[in-house]
Amino acid sequence: MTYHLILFAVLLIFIMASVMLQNLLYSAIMLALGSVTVSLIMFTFSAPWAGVFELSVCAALLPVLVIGTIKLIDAGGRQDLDEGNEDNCGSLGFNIQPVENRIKFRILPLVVSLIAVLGWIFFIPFFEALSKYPYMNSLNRDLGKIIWAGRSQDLIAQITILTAIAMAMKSILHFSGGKNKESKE
Amino acid sequence: MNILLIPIFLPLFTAIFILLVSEKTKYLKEVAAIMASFISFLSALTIFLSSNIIAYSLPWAGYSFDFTLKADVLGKLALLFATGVSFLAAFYAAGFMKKRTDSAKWFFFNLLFTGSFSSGAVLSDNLLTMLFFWEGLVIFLYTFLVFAKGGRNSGAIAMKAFIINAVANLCFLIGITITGFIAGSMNMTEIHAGKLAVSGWAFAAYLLLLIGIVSKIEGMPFHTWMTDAGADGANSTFLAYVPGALDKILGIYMLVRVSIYLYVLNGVVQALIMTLGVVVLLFAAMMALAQKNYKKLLAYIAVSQSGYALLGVGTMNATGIAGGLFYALNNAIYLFALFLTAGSVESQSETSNMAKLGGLWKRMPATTLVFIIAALSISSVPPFNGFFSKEILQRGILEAGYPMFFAAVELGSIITLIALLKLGHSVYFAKETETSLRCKESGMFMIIPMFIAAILCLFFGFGAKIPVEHFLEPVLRYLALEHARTIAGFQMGNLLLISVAGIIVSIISHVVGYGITGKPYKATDYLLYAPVLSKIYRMAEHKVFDPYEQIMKSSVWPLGQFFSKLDSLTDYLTFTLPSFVSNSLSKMSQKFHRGSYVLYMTITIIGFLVYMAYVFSFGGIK
Amino acid sequence: MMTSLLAYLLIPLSSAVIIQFLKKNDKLADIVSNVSLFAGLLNISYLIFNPQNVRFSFASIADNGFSLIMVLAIYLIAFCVSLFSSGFIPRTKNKHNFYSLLLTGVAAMCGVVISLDFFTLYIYAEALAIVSLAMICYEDNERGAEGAVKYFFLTLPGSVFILTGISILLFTAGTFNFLNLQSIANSGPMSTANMVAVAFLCIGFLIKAGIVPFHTWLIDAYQGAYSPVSAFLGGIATKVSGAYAIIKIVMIFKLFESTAGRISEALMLLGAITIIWGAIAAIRQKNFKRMLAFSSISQTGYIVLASGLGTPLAVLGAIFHLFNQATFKGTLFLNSASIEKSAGTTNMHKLANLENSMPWTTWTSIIALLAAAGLPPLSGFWSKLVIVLALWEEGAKGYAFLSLFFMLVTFAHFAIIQKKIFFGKKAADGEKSREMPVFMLLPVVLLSMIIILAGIFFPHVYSFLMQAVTRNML
Amino acid sequence: MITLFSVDWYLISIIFFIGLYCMLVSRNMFKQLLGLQIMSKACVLAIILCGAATNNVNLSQAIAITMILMEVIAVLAGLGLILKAWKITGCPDLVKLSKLKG
Repeated sequence: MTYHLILFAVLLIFIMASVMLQNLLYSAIMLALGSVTVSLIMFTFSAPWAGVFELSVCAALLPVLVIGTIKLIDAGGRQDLDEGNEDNCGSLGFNIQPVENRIKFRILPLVVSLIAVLGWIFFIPFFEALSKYPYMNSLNRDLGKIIWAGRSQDLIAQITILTAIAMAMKSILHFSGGKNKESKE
Repeated sequence: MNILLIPIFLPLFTAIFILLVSEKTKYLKEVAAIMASFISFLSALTIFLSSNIIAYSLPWAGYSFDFTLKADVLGKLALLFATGVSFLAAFYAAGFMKKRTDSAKWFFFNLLFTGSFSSGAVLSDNLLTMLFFWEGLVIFLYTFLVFAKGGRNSGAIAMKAFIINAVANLCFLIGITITGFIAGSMNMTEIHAGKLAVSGWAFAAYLLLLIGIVSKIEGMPFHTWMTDAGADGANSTFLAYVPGALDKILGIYMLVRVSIYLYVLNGVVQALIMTLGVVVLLFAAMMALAQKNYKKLLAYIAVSQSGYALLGVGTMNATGIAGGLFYALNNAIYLFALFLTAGSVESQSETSNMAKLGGLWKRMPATTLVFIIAALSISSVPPFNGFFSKEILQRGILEAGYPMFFAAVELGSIITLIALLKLGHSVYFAKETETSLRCKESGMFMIIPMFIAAILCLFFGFGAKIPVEHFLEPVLRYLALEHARTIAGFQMGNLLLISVAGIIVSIISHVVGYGITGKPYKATDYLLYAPVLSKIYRMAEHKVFDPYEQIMKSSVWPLGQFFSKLDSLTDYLTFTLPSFVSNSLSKMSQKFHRGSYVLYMTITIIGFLVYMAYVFSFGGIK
Repeated sequence: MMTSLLAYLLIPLSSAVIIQFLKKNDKLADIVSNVSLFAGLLNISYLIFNPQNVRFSFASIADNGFSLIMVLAIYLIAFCVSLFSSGFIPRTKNKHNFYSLLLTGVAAMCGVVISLDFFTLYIYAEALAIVSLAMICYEDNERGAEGAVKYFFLTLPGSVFILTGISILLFTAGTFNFLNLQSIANSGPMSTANMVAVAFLCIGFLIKAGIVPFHTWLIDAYQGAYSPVSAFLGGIATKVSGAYAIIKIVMIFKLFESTAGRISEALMLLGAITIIWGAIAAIRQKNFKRMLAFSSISQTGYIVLASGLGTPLAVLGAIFHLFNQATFKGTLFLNSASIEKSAGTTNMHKLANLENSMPWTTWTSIIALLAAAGLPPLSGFWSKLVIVLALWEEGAKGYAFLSLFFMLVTFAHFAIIQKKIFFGKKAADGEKSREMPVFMLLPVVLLSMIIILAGIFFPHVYSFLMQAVTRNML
Repeated sequence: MITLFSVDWYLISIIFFIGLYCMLVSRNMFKQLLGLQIMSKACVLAIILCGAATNNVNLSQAIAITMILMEVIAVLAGLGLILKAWKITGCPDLVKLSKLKG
């Protein structure tokens, strides 16, 4: 119970940090930590497979891709700076995001507390009603059977979407540096 | 393949074909149009000559919405004349459009479509099918006027014509709906089996139908767009074809169809129709006196001619209806001829202002000859066809027992003759002007249709044996209107003397007017300044075209004010306000879609929140 | 998932993968893509319109007709786009990528329309979104990139909302299967939690359908997209990922009858707002494609309005309007592409009098515009008539009058376009324009023929759709 | 007494709104992707929570795995798009992309 809530609190902190931080690199890392927390929460929900998947993909693969892109763009940013066609983009370090007023991010805790208060007023009754919902007890088969038998149509769908992303990447990035993205996929 | 489909679908497909041809092709469009209209004329002729009634039915979607065609005697007659006029118009246009700036392709497209739709309107036996063709004609009237780029403000006139006819056709539509509802069937033959008596709802329906028909024959007060077009210098072939000939045929056909085939009229309606006819006749003829423009004068005379036909059908006896129908047929011939002469004069001299023209008879003798024949017959001079139609009509009126209307008809023909004497004298016989020096005879394509029309004028005259016996008698027999004595041929009697007296009167008046002013195109001015008429003409000189509204203004001033206010209000509500509102709103939307991503995302998320609030706030979550 | 229709998904998918290996040979890529799509088109047309089906008024049709007619529309538009772009795309812009994207998109759309499960439907919709994203920025220029970025980021919240709805459905119903959900909805008045789930699903698919106020991505995406892609998107893609799902939701949950009346009211309100906004904003546009985009969201408003009403007749009208809109918007966008190619611009102030130089393009566009404006007896008239009748029957007279009135405003669009582009006095760019080669005219002529035929044979179409709707909603 | 279940739902909804807020205020494409990931994490958590609450956790795991896969794919597409936009405008700034208007 408490462990559970602590995990949620940590997750909230990580996510707020990742939104508030100005440096994209740090915010990506914060998000990775957040997804580690998510996977821990999944373990507490006794959903190990989803947790492992989350840990391996969202906490490992995505930050690598994001950081790789950031670095790529940052290098390109330098070149663009040398060519001199660059106005409101910062140029040095990992600080390539456009200048925008930081207030909107600094007031995030305020906004979150506001959402929290409003949510406590408006959502909690609904969630209470939901918790008393007479759900139908389903036979809880094991994961493999469900994936192969129950959700077999999703497998075709996943094949389709993987083909889609491959084609999309291939046609979006037909310039140098696109290839490694595709191989990662 | 039924022969009835040829006059409807052949011109239609030819028109679509012509659209796909480029504008630059030399003779392809002309040949295609002439061939299509000629073939449909031939098929109409065969339909006319075949003794039995041809019918064709295509059950389409049920709900009594069948595509039913039926060529009874009346329909055959109207179809024959409509297709014939289309053929002549196409033939004439082949020569006429060479000199025009506006697109010949579009002209032939509209001409063929109008031809096919009019054939459909006269052939269709189902009220809804007929309504479809009837409404379609308005669209092509509009496109005709829009694409005839002759006039300065052809667009405005086209919009005016479209609105006037659309309102009238709306009344027509409602009338047909009520008729079908009362009769419990949309099929005219079934309705004819049990004719409707004009009373209660049927009376309203009949009045609405009458409004539609009167607007179709450009009777008052729906004529203004036509006279505007005449003054504006619209395409003369169009004026000759649609308002001059075709609309008269269709309108009178529909008037007879409705008043005698579907309904049984009573005295009230009869008096109403005849009064309307007389008002149209006299007023338009008097307006024609004041005109100094060739085509506008002809336009007013065309309006006045439609009054005769109304009178004739209004008499409700065999002779009068024969006269009215005969008038309709003659209209189609001599108005057509007159407008064609106007066209050929205009195409030579690039003007239709009488003051600028003169002495054309030695430059263009053929046109002059055709004009003389047509003018004499339209102003009912024996022995041309107009005289016989007028005589038959007058006999019918006397049978019906309205001597006052008889006098009105006589007066109308006198005024018409005065106006045409002025026109012919000033254009063809006065001394030459520098404009007329550069004129020469028009080409074969334009001469031949004019001559055909003129020959028909003579052919229908001289006792009018052929047309009455072959065209009108069958119709009367079909409509079960028995008549005692023969109605064709010369009858030496008071009527002949009266009309001769009328002719003499009008010649005297012309000579007097010419003597007073010395200028032939001012020959009627002394009438315009006569104590009685001068008021009306002064009103007509004001810039507002609608004589109806003028009379309202001068006689009942506040009412006229109210009507003009109402007119401007409707103008504001129909044109100015919507365009203003839509423009301002779309300006606002342009300001909104300024491409800013942040704004878009904000709008999206706010929209999401509002949607959720809307769904769940009011009595959603308990 | 309807396994009987699975072939329509797998064949284009496999040919998309095959085409990737034909990058040396563009002609072969043309042939593979066109042939596979055309074969599918013939197949599905025979499946629907074979004689005894027509004779028995479609009572003996295979499985539910809604998916069949959607597959027909998908293959129709996709075949037209692919045939058009085989002549449109120059050899330099590696065509095989375009074809494989197109075929993958066809596969994803077929997945959307044949899936019997909300989660599967969502996955296919995501696949379709990614394919369309890649197709929008197929041309390497700024407007393409902008359109793609706006499309991607502005539709993302939609997919997240759909996920939320799905997760609530998992709780309340324990399943996403349409049949089970339908039985639950039939069993009694819908519980609040189900309503929340349905509301989330609806808002997600509304965002994907580009309904006001979520339409902002749609305009820029259509305008910025590579020209044949606009036809693909505007013709079928957004309809399938958005409007189709909304109609499906309405069919399953019977929003009009259940206690969730609020959602149907919200749908009708949004549909009406969309009709008004799109029709009015289209009036003053300078760019042909942008104007078409606005008028197409205004047409989608009719679909959403009718599906919000949710009676069988209204749903019938919505489905038929979906199909019609696929045909006439496909025609118009393809014609805008050919105008852009031949006249060099889609700015309406620079174009005039194209009907001399490109008559076929002009007349197909005129037919499509008249159908969009609802001129009898073209197909658009019937669908709008059915929608208006359904609204009138249910007593929503205000909405009915509004729909009728904005049909007139659509006529105003028609008047503006024909005056500024096809007729009117000659302009510089209209001069140098030439008619397209025949196999680029073939698709638009085919589509216009279908518009006319669907209008003339409306009774047959009506009986078919009636079968489909009754089979789906009972 | 408020159940743990509804508290979890409550926290998840707060996470969801944080992601929405991030997508709302930022004009940086990376931040947009960040918001997307946060929101989809909230959805994954909600799925798992529903599964756990309805004793149906394996189905919810199957769904969650697919959702994670699709999140990855969406992020990949977003990154490719960012690269494209950066190649054209030189900066992952959304405000720079406002040429289509009117």
